[in-house]
Amino acid sequence: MNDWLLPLTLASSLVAGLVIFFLPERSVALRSALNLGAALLKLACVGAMLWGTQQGISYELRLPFLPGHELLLRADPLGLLFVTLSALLWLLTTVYAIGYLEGSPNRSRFFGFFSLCVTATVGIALSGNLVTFFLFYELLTLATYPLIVHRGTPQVLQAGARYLAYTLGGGVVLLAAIVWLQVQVGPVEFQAGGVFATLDASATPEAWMLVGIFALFIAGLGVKTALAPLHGWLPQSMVAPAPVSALLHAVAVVKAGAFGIVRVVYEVFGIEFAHSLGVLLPLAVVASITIVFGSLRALTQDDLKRRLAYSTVSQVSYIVLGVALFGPAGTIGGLVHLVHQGIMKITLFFCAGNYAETLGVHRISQMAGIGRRMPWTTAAFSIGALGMIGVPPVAGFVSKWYLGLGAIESGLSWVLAVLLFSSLLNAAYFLPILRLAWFEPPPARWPHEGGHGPSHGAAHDADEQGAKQGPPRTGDAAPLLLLPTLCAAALALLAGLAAGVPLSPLDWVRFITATEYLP
Amino acid sequence: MSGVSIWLPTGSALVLFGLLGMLLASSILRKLLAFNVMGSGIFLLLLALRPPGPDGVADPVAQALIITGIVIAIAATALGVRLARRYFELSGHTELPEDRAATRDD
Amino acid sequence: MNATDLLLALALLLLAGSALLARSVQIASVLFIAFGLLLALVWVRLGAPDVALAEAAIGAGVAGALLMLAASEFESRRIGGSRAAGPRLPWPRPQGWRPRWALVLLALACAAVLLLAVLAIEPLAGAATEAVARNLPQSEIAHPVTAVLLSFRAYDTLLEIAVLLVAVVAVQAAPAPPQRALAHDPVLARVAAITVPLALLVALYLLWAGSSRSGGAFQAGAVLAGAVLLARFASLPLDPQSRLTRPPVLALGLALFILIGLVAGALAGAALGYPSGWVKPLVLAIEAALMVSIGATLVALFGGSKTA
Amino acid sequence: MTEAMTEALLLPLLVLWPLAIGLGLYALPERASAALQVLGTLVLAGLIATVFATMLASPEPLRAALGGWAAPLGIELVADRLAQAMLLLTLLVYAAVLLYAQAYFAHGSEAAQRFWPLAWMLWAGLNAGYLSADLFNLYVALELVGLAAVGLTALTGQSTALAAALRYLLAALLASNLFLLAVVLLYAATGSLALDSIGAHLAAVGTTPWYAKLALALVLVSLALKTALAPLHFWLPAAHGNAVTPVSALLSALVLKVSLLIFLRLWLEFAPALDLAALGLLLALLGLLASVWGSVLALTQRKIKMLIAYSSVAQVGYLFLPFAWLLPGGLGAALALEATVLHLLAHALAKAAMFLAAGVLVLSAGRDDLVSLRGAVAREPLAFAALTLAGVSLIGLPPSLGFAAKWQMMQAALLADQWPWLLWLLGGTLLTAAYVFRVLRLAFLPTPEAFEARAPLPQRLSLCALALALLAALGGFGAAALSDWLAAETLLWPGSGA
Repeated sequence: MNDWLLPLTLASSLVAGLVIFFLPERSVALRSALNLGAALLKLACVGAMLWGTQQGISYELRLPFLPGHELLLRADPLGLLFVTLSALLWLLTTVYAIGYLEGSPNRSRFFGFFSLCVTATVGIALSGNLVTFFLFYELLTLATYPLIVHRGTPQVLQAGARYLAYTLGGGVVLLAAIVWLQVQVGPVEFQAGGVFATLDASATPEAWMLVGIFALFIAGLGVKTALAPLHGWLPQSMVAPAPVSALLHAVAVVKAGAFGIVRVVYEVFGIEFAHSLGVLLPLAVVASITIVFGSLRALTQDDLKRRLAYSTVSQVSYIVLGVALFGPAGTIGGLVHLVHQGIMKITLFFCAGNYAETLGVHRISQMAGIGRRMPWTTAAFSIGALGMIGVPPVAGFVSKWYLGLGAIESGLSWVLAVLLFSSLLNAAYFLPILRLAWFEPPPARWPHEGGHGPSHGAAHDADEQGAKQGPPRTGDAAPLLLLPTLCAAALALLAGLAAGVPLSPLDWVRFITATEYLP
Repeated sequence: MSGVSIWLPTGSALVLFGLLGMLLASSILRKLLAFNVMGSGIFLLLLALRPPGPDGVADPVAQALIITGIVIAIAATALGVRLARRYFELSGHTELPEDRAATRDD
Repeated sequence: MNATDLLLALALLLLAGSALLARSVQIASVLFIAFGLLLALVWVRLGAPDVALAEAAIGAGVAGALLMLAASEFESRRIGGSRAAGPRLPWPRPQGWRPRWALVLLALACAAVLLLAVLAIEPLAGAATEAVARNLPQSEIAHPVTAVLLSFRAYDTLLEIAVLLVAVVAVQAAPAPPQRALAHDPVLARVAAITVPLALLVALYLLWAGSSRSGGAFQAGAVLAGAVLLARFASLPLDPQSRLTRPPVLALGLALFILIGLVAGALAGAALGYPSGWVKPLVLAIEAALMVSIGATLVALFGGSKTA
Repeated sequence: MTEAMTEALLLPLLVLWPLAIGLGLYALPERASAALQVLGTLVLAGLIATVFATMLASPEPLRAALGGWAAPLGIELVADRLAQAMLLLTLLVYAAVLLYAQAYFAHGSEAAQRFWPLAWMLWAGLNAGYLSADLFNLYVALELVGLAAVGLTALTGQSTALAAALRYLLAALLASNLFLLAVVLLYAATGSLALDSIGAHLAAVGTTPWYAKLALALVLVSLALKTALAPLHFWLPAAHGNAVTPVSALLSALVLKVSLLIFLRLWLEFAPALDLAALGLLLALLGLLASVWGSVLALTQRKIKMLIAYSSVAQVGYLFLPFAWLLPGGLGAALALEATVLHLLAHALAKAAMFLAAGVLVLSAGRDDLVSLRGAVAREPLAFAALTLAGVSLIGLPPSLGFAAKWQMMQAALLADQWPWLLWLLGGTLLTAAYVFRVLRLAFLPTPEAFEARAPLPQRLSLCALALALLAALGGFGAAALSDWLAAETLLWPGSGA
């Protein structure tokens, strides 16, 4: 059984995806059952592995791949952290997507690629070496592209082309880094403390070379992480359907990049070695710039999804910042934000989707009084937004707290200023939305209810709506949309409230952190 | 030996002629003709480089190679001629498009 | 070096050059035929009568005739059709040449290097030549060239027949323009009536001679083809062309070659080998079948498609 | 038959059997065609399986002296692992293409009548080229391949195809004559036509005579012309782009490769005798030129098959890159050889799949420009999948064979301390991605209404393309096994491993 858990975790979504491709468009029930079944199965597998790891069982699978390089899947603590997040949020997103896409065309294709996308993410989480990581990293690029261009309009194709140009470019740089490193030190498997911890001093390449390789790694991974100035693709990709945006931002693409940076810093170079190379400080600077830049750009966006997108640019860099802070507290802050940001951001995107789907609201200026019409969704939105700002007891507070500690611990007091300034900016772009939503009077008619098409950029949403019976004239979003939204919001709260409980994200991250530093 | 060596420059010259013809002639048929001339030059070199034995008979292997080569050349020529005829019938041209363009520029 | 050789060489170059520069391709192909015949003489002087036969029959004869046929067809259509011929450039400036000096220089340089190379080569007596002489008795074929063609390097010959057949199949895929009806020419008919049976005899002789002297299937096949074509041009009542160029006839030679190569080869212990004592009849059978197929192939290369 | 006899007949049968089938297809009535081809393919598969089984234990090549006459008097066939890999590749591609062609050609069409015999004779020529160890025989085999390929190119009988075929023929004939010239020089200088004895002779002389280098140069130019290495690629795009689809697949997948394989063989044979470092660098630079130029031109094409054909020009460039490191004593020599073989296999499978898939889309849209791609995802999802997977391998994304090849090339470059090549390989990846996605993105647009009335095509067409594409796209998983099996060190010169 134990040997089967790893492949089963991957296969659950892969096989489901491949089968779904060939399902006729009509068989909604079968497709939904497959989707949900696969998501639950994957969650069960992950649960079993979590339990098994606690019992001291190690999960590892090696397959022959390139000459001298194996395909290595391994469930180590760091990977489990990410895979748990992915599996959980995939389940929520699947439910949400079933509701969101109800009645729209090409759903078999959509869910097929959707499943492939999750397979790739899980593969990234479970990769045990660089080659395997790269394999799934590129698969993710490919599987996401059809989701972004799903609507098939010229505007969408342009966004897709941009996405590809950025991510394939990043992939190429990453590949260069991987090959260069492995020609120097041989095949690299991820290991706590990094490869160089166990390597002979004589076998260690010269410092300039290592700095170059590190820079290539960060540049390559930075594209998906949307580190400024490599973030250009992200706001454009907002043309994708809402579940895709949720997936891109919370779990899959952006997170894959951030996770990759975590892997490279901690388990390839090793935090101690990276510190001695002196590459952490530049990384922290880049992350800080991105944090401030993203927040500033978010301030000026009126389109809700674009504001959220720039917020993502900013928030993901918290993870990178935490990674770049030398000291356990910074590490904890960065890693735990990997989870917390995912949960909070998916909540926000679900809400944005709910607004657009139910009322045709896309812009912040249209959101006046929306809290009265859609109280549950707006409540969830508020939780996510407050979490992002860092208000206790939502999960975001925990992250920021540890990041702050890390800044002090590593002696970079300017980082503290960056954190405070960024939180102020967070508040500046989220609080007005909350004020508008809760305290302003609602308009006489909502954009979509008036029978006119939505104001801009949502021709497809109009089609979707038209295909349906017509949206409910009163009340909140449809149950299939509301349920995952509320679950995600609850998770965001729970992760903050129960941070001290065993097996909470924070607890797990502490356990990981202990393995990364020299005793 | 002295009786043989005259064929070396002759063969080389034929190769040159053929090469020039294949590269420069614009008519397809003329290119095919040049191909045959070049082939003849090569065969001449082959036999000139294999001095006949004391009995005056040339190297049988070389002879066999040349006979094989001649047959292959005729196969290629026949195919080329047929394609050229068919092409002429369809398009009215005896030259390939890029050669036509080049001749017009002259 | 003697005067005859020198004269031959100069004439050869002259013919080749004027063929390439000739005003029309029709003239060029006539000059090319002359070139081929002269080359055959050279082969004789170089001690290669087998090559001379092949050159005269195939290299000069068939290739020249093919080119001439096509050239005259182009010419007649051009004059008869709506497309007028371009302005004729006077001799010696050739028509249809485009000078590209870089290419000319490149070719000149190549030829110069080639000449230096062939002059520098010190010909070796050669392991292969000696081996032929040594193994000739064992091959049970009297004529060394035939031994090379059908025993030592029979595989080359087999593939070469395949090349010929591929050309035929490809040629038949591009159907020929309809042949113009040929006017009945009483003189030609008279000549043909005598020549055709004679040519058939010559073909048979060449075939038979191949095992011990110069000659063989290729030359015989070429003569056969010539006879058939002559009969056709002369509109003799015995016009076997339509039957002769049917696929089974064309394929016969190669099929038999492969069959014998495998069956006899299995008995002899190596593909394309012959069991000892059986060499003569087997080689003769292969050659006979090849002659028929080669003759038919050459005819087919000239004209008719499969369903003609 | 005894075992010895089987061995004596095995290798020759690999050539003679497809030739006989081709003859049968030409001479026998058409109703026997399908049965003959199934029989032919199965027997050939059996023969190739036997070769693999015989050579499973050791990489020592199989040899067969034809007619029982050993080289240098006779001609020998040699099946080393390179040849085996090619035999298998050819079998796979042919199986897919023949099945595809059955459905592609309307029954009884004139083009189909000629396609079958020519395709089978081409197969014989390819196998002959892989196996032959005799210089002149290689020439004959190349002619067989070349003329069959020209005949196949001209099959549609349209004026553009005829012009393409003629250009192809003239280029091939020039190449053949250059090859023949080299044969003459080497035969005169060494008195032998067998590859290994020529190589041994040249190596034994000590200082290699310069005319041997000239001969090698002639051979290389000739084969580079046949392999369409830029700037000698001028004939390729029109020929591959205008032929009927099954032919395009055969030409790009196999016909280009046989000349490359012979090139590789001669290179390996002569490298110890001649100092080829500068030449290797030159080839790699030409490859660079080819890959950039081909990609740029692919980006500007309007017809889908022309785009794929120009992509071949670019991909051929990568095939020549590893020659920069394929030198005796070179650090990355074994890696370079593996890279060449992997890339060769990857390109063959992917390009055949691409052409077959593009053929489906062109048929279903009724036009051959890029517009035919519109709505392909919905119209022909399987063909689109094949196109995508083949594209993945062409770009060199994992886990494709193309990725494995690129990986080995990058390692070879870094081992030889020549990292600038890396920039090219990586930049080339992006260029390839640019033209591949130029095609793929259109597939997501809605189907134009004009296409929708057409009758659905048989699924078999797309499935054949998909099978090859899957092999290319997932082949990376077999790369380790493939490289173990290939045992590149044994193909190289003694004392020069990686």
